[in-house]
Amino acid sequence: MGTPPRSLRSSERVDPEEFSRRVAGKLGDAADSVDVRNGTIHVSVPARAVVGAARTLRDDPELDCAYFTFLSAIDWEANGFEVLVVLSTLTHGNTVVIHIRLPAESPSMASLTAVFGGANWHERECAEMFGITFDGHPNLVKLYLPEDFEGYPLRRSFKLASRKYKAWPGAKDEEEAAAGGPLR
Amino acid sequence: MTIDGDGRERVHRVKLPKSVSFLLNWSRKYSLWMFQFGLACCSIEFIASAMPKHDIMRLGVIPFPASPRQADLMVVAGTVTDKMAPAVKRVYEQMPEPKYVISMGSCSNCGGPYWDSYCVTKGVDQIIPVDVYVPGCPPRPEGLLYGIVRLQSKIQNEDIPERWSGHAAKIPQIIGTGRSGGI
Amino acid sequence: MGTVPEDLTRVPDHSSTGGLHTEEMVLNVGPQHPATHGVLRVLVSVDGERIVRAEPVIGYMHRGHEKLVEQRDFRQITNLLSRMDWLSGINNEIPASMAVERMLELEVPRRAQYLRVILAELNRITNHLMFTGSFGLELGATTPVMYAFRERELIQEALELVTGGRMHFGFIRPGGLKEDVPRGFVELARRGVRQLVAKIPDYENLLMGNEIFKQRTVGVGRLDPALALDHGVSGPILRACGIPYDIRKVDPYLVYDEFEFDTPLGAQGDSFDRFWVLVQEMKESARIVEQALDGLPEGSHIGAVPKRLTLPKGQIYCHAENPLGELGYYLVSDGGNKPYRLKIRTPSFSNISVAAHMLRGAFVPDMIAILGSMFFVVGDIDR
Amino acid sequence: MVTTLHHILANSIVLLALKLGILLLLLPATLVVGYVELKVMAHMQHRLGPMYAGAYHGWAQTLADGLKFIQKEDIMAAATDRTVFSMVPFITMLGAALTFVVIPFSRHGVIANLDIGLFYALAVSSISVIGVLAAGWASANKYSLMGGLRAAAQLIAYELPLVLAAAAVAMQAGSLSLVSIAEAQRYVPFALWAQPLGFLIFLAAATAEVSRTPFDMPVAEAEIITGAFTEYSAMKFAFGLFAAEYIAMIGMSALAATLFLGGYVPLFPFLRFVPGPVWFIIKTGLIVFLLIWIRWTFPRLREDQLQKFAWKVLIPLSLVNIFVTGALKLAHWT
Repeated sequence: MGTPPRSLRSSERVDPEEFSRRVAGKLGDAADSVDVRNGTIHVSVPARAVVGAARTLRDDPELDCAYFTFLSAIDWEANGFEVLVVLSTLTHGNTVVIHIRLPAESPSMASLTAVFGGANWHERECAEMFGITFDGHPNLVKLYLPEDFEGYPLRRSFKLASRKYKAWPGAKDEEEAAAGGPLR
Repeated sequence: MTIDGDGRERVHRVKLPKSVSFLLNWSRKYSLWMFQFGLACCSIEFIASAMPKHDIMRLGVIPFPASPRQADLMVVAGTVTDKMAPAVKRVYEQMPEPKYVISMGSCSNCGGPYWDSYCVTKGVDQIIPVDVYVPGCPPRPEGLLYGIVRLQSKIQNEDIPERWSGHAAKIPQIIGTGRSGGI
Repeated sequence: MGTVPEDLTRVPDHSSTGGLHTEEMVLNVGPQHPATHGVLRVLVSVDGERIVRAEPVIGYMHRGHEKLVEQRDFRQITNLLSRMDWLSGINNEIPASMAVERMLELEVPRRAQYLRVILAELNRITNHLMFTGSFGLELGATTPVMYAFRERELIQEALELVTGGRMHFGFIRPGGLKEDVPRGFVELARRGVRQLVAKIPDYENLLMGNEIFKQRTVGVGRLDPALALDHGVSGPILRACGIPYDIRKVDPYLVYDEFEFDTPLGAQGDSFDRFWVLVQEMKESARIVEQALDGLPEGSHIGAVPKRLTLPKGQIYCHAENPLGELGYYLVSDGGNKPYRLKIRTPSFSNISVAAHMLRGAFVPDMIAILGSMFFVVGDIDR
Repeated sequence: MVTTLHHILANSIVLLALKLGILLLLLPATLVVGYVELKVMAHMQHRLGPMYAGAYHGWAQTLADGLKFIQKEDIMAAATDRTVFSMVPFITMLGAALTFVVIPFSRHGVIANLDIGLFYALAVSSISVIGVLAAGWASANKYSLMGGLRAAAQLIAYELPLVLAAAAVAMQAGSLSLVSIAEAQRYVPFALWAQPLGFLIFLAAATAEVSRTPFDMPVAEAEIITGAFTEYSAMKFAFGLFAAEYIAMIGMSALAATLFLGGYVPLFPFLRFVPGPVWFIIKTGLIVFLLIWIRWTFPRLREDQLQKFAWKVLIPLSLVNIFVTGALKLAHWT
């Protein structure tokens, strides 16, 4: 489960630009693109190289991304799913977001529970909400939803039943309001 | 005792003398053992109502019992999700008969801000009969106290044989505004 | 209602009981149980009074915030989000508005930032007071919760004067606040905070000085720092293990870098340390509120915000120090006025995922002390 | 022939009826103590407590509780062992009420002045252990089983220090009869000069016998939901746990008052004119208030710490207490 944390809090943060160069250097070919937006380092990694990238990010003393922040996904409908694995390093004060693109039908990915024990629940939630299977996960059963719940709620294709019968009463927008409709 | 259609013994409709029914109603009114059924945010206001500033115990509502067997008032405080609904129903059935339910907060009244959620039961009265609804999200502790006072005035005017002849009987309307204390 | 996972009923080896055939009893704690705050269910496999395996089962309060948020525009989502961790309404709303402001590069006036810090810290104090009281209640002492709520009501009065609500405020808007602070607020907040600081020694010797309380909590539920980091534990629980990770210091947002306050750190990371860190943090928050009230600048309460709030296409991760830990919003926008996707990273979800490891081998009454000292809110776990 | 009051009293039937009347006095006593507990707890917690039941400061709150419990439906789960389940309330009530047979309210106001009164009282008070264990077993519920086992372990562990502390008092007074123990404390109660340590041990053990905080593991709401009595409802619960607990509490306080504070014996010579029963009620009330006070301030002990406290601290201390009493007695100092 990783060695106990070393000197964890450096008084000044490593500048994100410099840290992203360090990440690009360490990951080498595994990372397709590394860039910095709003102070967080975004790394896009192909599905096959995720476990390796996560392990180097965590074990390498220069990077030391030992803090598993969260794992989730975005449903881009036609062009597939994008899984996000966000790790942050307390000693260098930076956050790294790993993006993984998966195909739209039967998306599947290697599970990170071998590297981060904390990924267990996050992957179970991602699986039941998006239908992404994580192979190698010890106990991939539903986390939140009751057993008899069918469908993947967070997919864009899943429509909310109540909305079918009654649109959101607050649907009034500024334009309709500007066009003379009553302000809600 | 007459056995009615669905095999349940029904108390024969006998006219209880006014003073006896008054005394029994009075005792049920002032000894509401409240079962802590806090689900969501309303449970914090529910605890706040038992605290020094609002002190629900003044009205005779004792928050002691931890098991449904000894409680007779169940306050459903918070969002009832579909996964939690069977648990709510089972706990309601564990409670001995003269039992009352207060639905606290708009989540348990009708689904509230989660009216369009895919996994929230829209209103706890779909699974258990509710006596008093307390609106608000969350209702202020004074709102819950007022709900309890209205329930007490309902209990005071209850007709016991009517009640014991099966819960499906018409639940009497609250007569008059809540009057607390005095008797 | 959920089958029992098969590994829970495995019969243990009999070395400890000298060949006597003993069966584990699977105990179902929750989903409705006085000790679990709200509807957390723990499947506990018990050998006598000692817990062999414990598996928290969550989802009884799952209301699907992430899906509902996709149907509401950026001003309406804060109303829903403040109902997730229902003990810290303001702290839930701040990162959501900050994410929108950072994406649009909106300039928030200094007075609004100061007021946001004051309201956030007051809300942190009410959150911590709730847990101070309920931790004592679970260990059997029913009086501390009454005193904790006496202070809590006073501070809630100050919040109510400003926002009109006691728990869910809906007061933070992208670009600043809903409206300015009424006149009496500064004195009321100062009085509430002063009374709190005066009364904290009461809790310290009523609970922490109490010999029985120490026996029940010292050395119980010790959390190993590496395991905590691995699961993403944050907040007072992580600081109780000695790791100084406080987002107000590590990645200062709003105007936190203008106040000096320190982060209390625990030593062993057991229940007693978690409770100690919680109580010390209330003092720190009180210090921040005092400094912020002194230096409150003049100015407008909201910046220039376009009437129709549409965000440019893009993704942003914005996190803040919630009373229970690191609350992060990963906002993905496709150019419309509704978030395309909003991932909500809540502290209690990661904090409770460690519970299974900590409960193994403890006694049943210890489970109450451990869960009580894990400071979680079920709405925060289940979103 | 003038039938003086003395004659009437000498008639055994009337005397017996009068004495049984004392036992019946216990039920209203539980209502009073229940009300006092609610009020003292509330005022200690900065609250008002029951106010509206019975209009003036909620005096009828526990009366309303009692009346309400009569109307409740009595649920027995299918798997419960019916006969044992229904028998339990009587056992616990029996165990609690019988201690009052030997407790003297005044010089002659004792139901049966047995010369082995103290021995009888301690023996009887341990009957309720069987009741709680039976409740745990009969209600076919995991939590009650755990509650029952915990109660049995705790009550047995605390029986010993109770008996040893009482033995020291018997040595001190030279007799087992409670009346002579009380008489031996004419004007100076044992607690003050001979048995201070014994008094503290007795109080701790008595709190554990009655399973009140900080020893209320068997009835710990937070963990195992009213312990062995989870499945009980209506009159069984009110009679078996609620009333029995209060009667046991009053019984133990009365015993402690008689053994260590001198029961009906006036504390100061110049207050001799105050009748015995008044003194008795004052002293028992004092100890009951102390038990209530302790209950609402302390958290509860985990039961292995509880057992350690009994075996490693209370029992050795009570043995030391006996040794010291014996030594002082030999040296004719006391």
